[in-house]
Amino acid sequence: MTTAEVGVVPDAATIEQIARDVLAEHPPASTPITHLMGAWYDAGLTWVYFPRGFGGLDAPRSLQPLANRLMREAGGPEPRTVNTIGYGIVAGTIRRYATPELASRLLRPLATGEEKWCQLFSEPGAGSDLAGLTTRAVRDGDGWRITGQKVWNSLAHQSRWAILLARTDPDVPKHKGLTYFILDMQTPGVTVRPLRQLTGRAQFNEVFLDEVYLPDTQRFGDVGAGWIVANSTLGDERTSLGDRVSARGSGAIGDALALWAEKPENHSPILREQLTRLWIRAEAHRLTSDRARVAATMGVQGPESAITKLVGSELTQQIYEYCIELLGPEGTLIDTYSPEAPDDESGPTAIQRKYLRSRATTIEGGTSEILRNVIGERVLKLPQELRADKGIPWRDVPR
Amino acid sequence: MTTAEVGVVPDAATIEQIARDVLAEHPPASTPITHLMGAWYDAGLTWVYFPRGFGGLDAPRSLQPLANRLMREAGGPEPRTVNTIGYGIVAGTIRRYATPELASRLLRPLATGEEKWCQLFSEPGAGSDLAGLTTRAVRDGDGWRITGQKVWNSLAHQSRWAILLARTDPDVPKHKGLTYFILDMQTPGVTVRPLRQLTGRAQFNEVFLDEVYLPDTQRFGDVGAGWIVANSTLGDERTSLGDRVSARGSGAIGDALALWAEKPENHSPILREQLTRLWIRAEAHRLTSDRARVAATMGVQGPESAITKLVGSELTQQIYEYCIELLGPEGTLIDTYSPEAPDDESGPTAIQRKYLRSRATTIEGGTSEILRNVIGERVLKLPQELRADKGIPWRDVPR
Amino acid sequence: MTQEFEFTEEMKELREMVREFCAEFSDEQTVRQTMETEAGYDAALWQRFGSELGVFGLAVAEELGGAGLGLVHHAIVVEELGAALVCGPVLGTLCLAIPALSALPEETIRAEYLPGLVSGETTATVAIPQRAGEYSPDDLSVDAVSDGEAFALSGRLDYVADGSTADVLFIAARTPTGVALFAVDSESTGVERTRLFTLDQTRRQATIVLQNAAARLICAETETPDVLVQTLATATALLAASQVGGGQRMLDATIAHVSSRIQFGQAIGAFQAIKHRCANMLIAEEQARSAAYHAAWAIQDGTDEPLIAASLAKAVASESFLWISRSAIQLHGGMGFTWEGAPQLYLKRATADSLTLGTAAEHTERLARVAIDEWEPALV
Amino acid sequence: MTQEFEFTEEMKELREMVREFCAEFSDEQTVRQTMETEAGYDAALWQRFGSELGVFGLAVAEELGGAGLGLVHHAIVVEELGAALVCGPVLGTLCLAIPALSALPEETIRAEYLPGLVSGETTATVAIPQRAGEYSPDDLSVDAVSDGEAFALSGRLDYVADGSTADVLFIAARTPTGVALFAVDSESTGVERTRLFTLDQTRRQATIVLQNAAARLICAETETPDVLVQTLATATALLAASQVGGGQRMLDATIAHVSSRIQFGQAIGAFQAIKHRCANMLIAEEQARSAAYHAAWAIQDGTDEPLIAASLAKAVASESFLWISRSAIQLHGGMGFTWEGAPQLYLKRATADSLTLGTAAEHTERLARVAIDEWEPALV
Repeated sequence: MTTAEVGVVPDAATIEQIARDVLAEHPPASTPITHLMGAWYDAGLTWVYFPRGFGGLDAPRSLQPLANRLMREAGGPEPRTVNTIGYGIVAGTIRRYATPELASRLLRPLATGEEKWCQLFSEPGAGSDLAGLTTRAVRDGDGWRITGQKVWNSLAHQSRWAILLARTDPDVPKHKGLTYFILDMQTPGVTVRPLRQLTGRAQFNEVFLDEVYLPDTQRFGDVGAGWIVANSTLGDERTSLGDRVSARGSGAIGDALALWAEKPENHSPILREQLTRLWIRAEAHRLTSDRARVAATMGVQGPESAITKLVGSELTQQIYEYCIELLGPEGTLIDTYSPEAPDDESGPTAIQRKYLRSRATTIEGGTSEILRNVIGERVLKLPQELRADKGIPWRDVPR
Repeated sequence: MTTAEVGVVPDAATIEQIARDVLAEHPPASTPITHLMGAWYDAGLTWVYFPRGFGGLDAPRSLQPLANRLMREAGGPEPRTVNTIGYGIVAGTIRRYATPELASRLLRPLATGEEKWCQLFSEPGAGSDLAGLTTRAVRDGDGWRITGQKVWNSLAHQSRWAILLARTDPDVPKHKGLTYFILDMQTPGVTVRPLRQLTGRAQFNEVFLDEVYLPDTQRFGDVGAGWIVANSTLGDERTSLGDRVSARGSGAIGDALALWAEKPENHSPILREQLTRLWIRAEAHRLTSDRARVAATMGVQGPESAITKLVGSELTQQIYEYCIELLGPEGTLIDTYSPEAPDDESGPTAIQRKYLRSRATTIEGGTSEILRNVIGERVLKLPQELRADKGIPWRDVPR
Repeated sequence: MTQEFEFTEEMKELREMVREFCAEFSDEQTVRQTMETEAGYDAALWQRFGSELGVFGLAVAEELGGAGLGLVHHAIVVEELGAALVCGPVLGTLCLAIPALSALPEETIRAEYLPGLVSGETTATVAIPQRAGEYSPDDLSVDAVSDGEAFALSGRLDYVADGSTADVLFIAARTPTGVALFAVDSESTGVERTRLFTLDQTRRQATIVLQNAAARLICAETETPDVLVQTLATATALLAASQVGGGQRMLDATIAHVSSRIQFGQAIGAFQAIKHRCANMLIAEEQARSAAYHAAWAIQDGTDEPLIAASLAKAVASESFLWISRSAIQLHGGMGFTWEGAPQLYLKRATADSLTLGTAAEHTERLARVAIDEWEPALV
Repeated sequence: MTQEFEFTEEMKELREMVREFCAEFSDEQTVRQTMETEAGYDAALWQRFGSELGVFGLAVAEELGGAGLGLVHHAIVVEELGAALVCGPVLGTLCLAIPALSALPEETIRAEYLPGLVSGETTATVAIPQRAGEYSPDDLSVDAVSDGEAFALSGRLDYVADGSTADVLFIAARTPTGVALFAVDSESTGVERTRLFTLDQTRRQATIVLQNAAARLICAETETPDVLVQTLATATALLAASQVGGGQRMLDATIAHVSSRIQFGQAIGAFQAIKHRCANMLIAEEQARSAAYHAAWAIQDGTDEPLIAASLAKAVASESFLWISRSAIQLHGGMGFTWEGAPQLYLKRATADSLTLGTAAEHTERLARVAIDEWEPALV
């Protein structure tokens, strides 16, 4: 089996050779996924830019898409699907903030999907204003006692681990009193309740934390530095999106085009024009995402990447709004609202289901309103608006 | 000649009879307009709801449209056109704030158009934030010395009189330090300069005030009460709009429909749909204005009247944007940008001219941004946003 | 009669009365329970609306159990039922059947069916061949056969509003000489009704298959097309009023939410992004209200072309209600996306309404034909 | 060659160089003075761009006086000239004539005209029969007559870009066997040029009437349609790049204004209504930039259908530039409505650009045909 020489930065050819070896030895079609991903991890292909022994090869980050592509081409999974939050958000933070011992304990089962991860950040009273969160962490010997309520926690019911933001100091301004922890979801005092959405499904959860104990070794970063750690986490989430360019006519606009082709009896000049306008916007968005991707590979973080989520989410909504109108009376039907039904968007009323689900895209992961603020203030450098909570101890902020 | 019996509130029949008498004696076709409007004033028909001797008959306000209609039907002028700002904004303020002597000096030449009026409110540094204006009025014996610069003063070069807002006390919060005056534009120290707009024309002016003296008798309302007086003035402006219902297909959308009919060679399904959508919006807006008018006659000031300006101005812009697209290459031409050319929107490139002029509609008389704030805070009663200048002496507000 | 947009005190009291009744007997919790039942509505409550409150016959002549007040009054009732998402045959009985029966030429037929519908004791629906909200005899899917005495209908009807619970089905069918309107008892043999699972659980539909179902002729071929065209225009205007009601409710709920939801140390309604969107919601609602009531007044008093007024109402009200309910979800944030939140119920209603009796795009196309293609400049 | 969207350091330096040259020699005051002159541009400055700066031939082969770098480089130049509203035959010479000549089959013809255009010593324009931005031989309005040796053209051409100042007119005309392309000296007898008064004073047009004007055949009937189609696609893509330049300039100016304009005690850019509109302006600009440069790269490297890429670029860039320049006026407030303010110059340019080589609606219709009507689901 090929290995990368220690001390030499692996190049594309090396990565490719290692990957082909792993895939040959563990044919994706016949290998259990945890074995496959374990071998992949052990070979350093999960995150080629991570250190050796931690799922990486100290290779340039730009070679990761190559590894992912080889896995896909061999019929293996898109790595993110194995452990969405683990790959998308947590792994980078573990690398940066965990001790080597803890990192080696956590990363392999994260990579194989054996230990899934969830995120305990948002709260009922802290949505857009995440830094205003109320969940308290109080010192208790060598550890902490956590009490509070979290919400919008996808996969919490399936997860072994969570990343958690809690308030350790209410007497300083809100951003400064937060600390970042990881939480074993099997700890006593953790209660997970499914949260039913307008789709009828319960894709998310509420998580109640009642005097939950965790050791101080599960703290990431300094006490009071939680906001900084969380932002590095969220930064990973954003940059991890840009690996692939979608093809013309794929994604939501592909659904609309397919529906248009399926329903010639519903065609009208107005609907044809609307579809064309959506197609134009989808193309402009696709090209802008591609431009952001190229800029990122050249080391330039342009404004393009900051607007991708905003534009994409609003466009997706509008495309499914269009699809519903194109469906006509058929759009008034749904197969079921049962919470027990599979949480996907397939079935005879898949379009209606996607339409309903799309309402969340402009809320989750930062509302469109917040994103426009971010673009205005961080990209365009416009002056900040007045804030009632600026510089005030969290304790004194109206809530 | 019919007269209204003193002490009896005139009814519609009385108004009609008086009006017919005046019009019979002063046939609009052959009577100089100042004579006609003078007789109309003397008969109490200019503002039937004003006191007798001041152009009115102590009649209900709801009878004014009747008088205006009779004048129109006889071929006389729409009263507002005689002295736009005088009728639309000033007359009601004179009635409320001037002494009887001053009112009788001012109202008749205002009504006949012999003395035109203009408004000196806005300043280069005080547009949306009108109450932040800088023009100072300083006590000088029995009067005041005014120094400052005003802008967006339509008709200033033709006006004998102006209404004027100036700051008399910089040491209190901005709204509280303003005082309302009337100014004889022939006073030394007043300089009027035309301000060229993007249309090439100079419909507005800048007015420079250099130590201009005015007697204290030309103050309206208390010192420091200027904002309240100005708001009653602006209130008049708003309610004076609602006398007439426009017909379906009139106004800007009428221009678009006419252009559509004139240019069959430029028709396309997309342009046809866009025109229909604009037509639908114009209809909904027309009906909403009509509903507001009916509500107003029934004594209900609904939200309908507050949104008329906002919706109308944005729609007008979009209609002329559409017209330009419908014109095609012809839309790239203009007859002239000469400032000497007549200030109207006629001529071979009238549509282009209206298109350019329409850019001001969402700025003048309150920007769309300000109007949405007004609707949000005053109609929907949403909480006020934080303001940097709230409760702070004007002198200390950043500028 | 009132002039257009002259909402009298008595109309306001009517609105208040219906609203309070809904608040008491059909609050959100009741709606949620009712919409999960098999029938999808509470027949007893429906009857109380008709008999106790007495608001189903305001546009019906007094001698037929109504109040003879006109369509605007009826629209106010439908608007308030829409605002409260009252489960029941609003569309089938109030928007379609009562206007259709009122338009029938034969007094005896009217007298037979209307009193029961007005009192709420019976419910009905009307199946009109239509496409894009327009009467379309080409889309007729039911045939009537006569043995010289009785008629029997056969065919299939899709998306019939309230079709699985209506007592009487009024069905347009093809006869040898044209299109006529028939009444069919929904319980009779040859009538097979299948409840559909609807996106909006508060407004039900069914597929109905007829196989030689006994039918009674209630309107002859000569008059039926006019009756159906008129019924569609009236139902479209009424549906627009219902959309106006839903939009107002979501606007109110959103204002309440953003005024109390605190983030960054202040109520989020203080932020311009939220405030201006709320202003735009109000504007959309006001445009819809004007268009919907213009249609009601125009049909009532004959002051405008009914088809233009109805299409205008539906085009504007559909877009407004959809946009307002989508905005309500957005401005409620995560909570707006939950099953427990009220906005989802209205989004689903708005979606279903927008697809019923012609979409906004379809009515826009229709207006393009009647208002743009045929527009003649006035001679001024 | 670069992969799509790979903007190299050398491209950035080119952009900076052109921008600085424009800032120094074609600042707003210069533009305002020049646009009021009879010719509408400064021939000496134009020549400096061509010869001193040497940026007119970046897409022209080296042996013809160019740099052979490809269309993306040329688009960067056109973008910057658009950003500065440089007066001169950008459309006629840079967008139309140089691409048209570069596409000609005959080397000797190319060699005769291109060096002069590239150096800026001569200017030209191309009159292509088009409708809605598409090559349209049905709209041909010029006939070519041959006496067996020389050709003479007669006909009328409307809205010819830079038509009153171009030295050479390249004109498509009908011959007995098809459509061919001719060169006409603009000073020759039989050529009557009338300057039009343009909404955008920085971009001139003329009406040209030809009466037996002596013409030289430069492209035969067999090749001319292809050349014209390709020229139109390239010119459309380049015009989109120019729109991107104008939009960026107005975005920058607006950001500067709202960051310094104080009302209510703070810079107005702090208010969400202003801030979010600026964010939307940025988004619009970024979409336009992506679409315009995709077109330049696609035409340069053959990676996408040129007509689709060009129409997409023009549809997006037209709407973006119009919306951005209108927003700039709005956010500049009253000052944005003055003659002295910069935004009006860009509004007029945006308006003129949007109506040139096909409007957004026209390109949308074209995309409906090629991208929607002919769309086939991919087999995945």
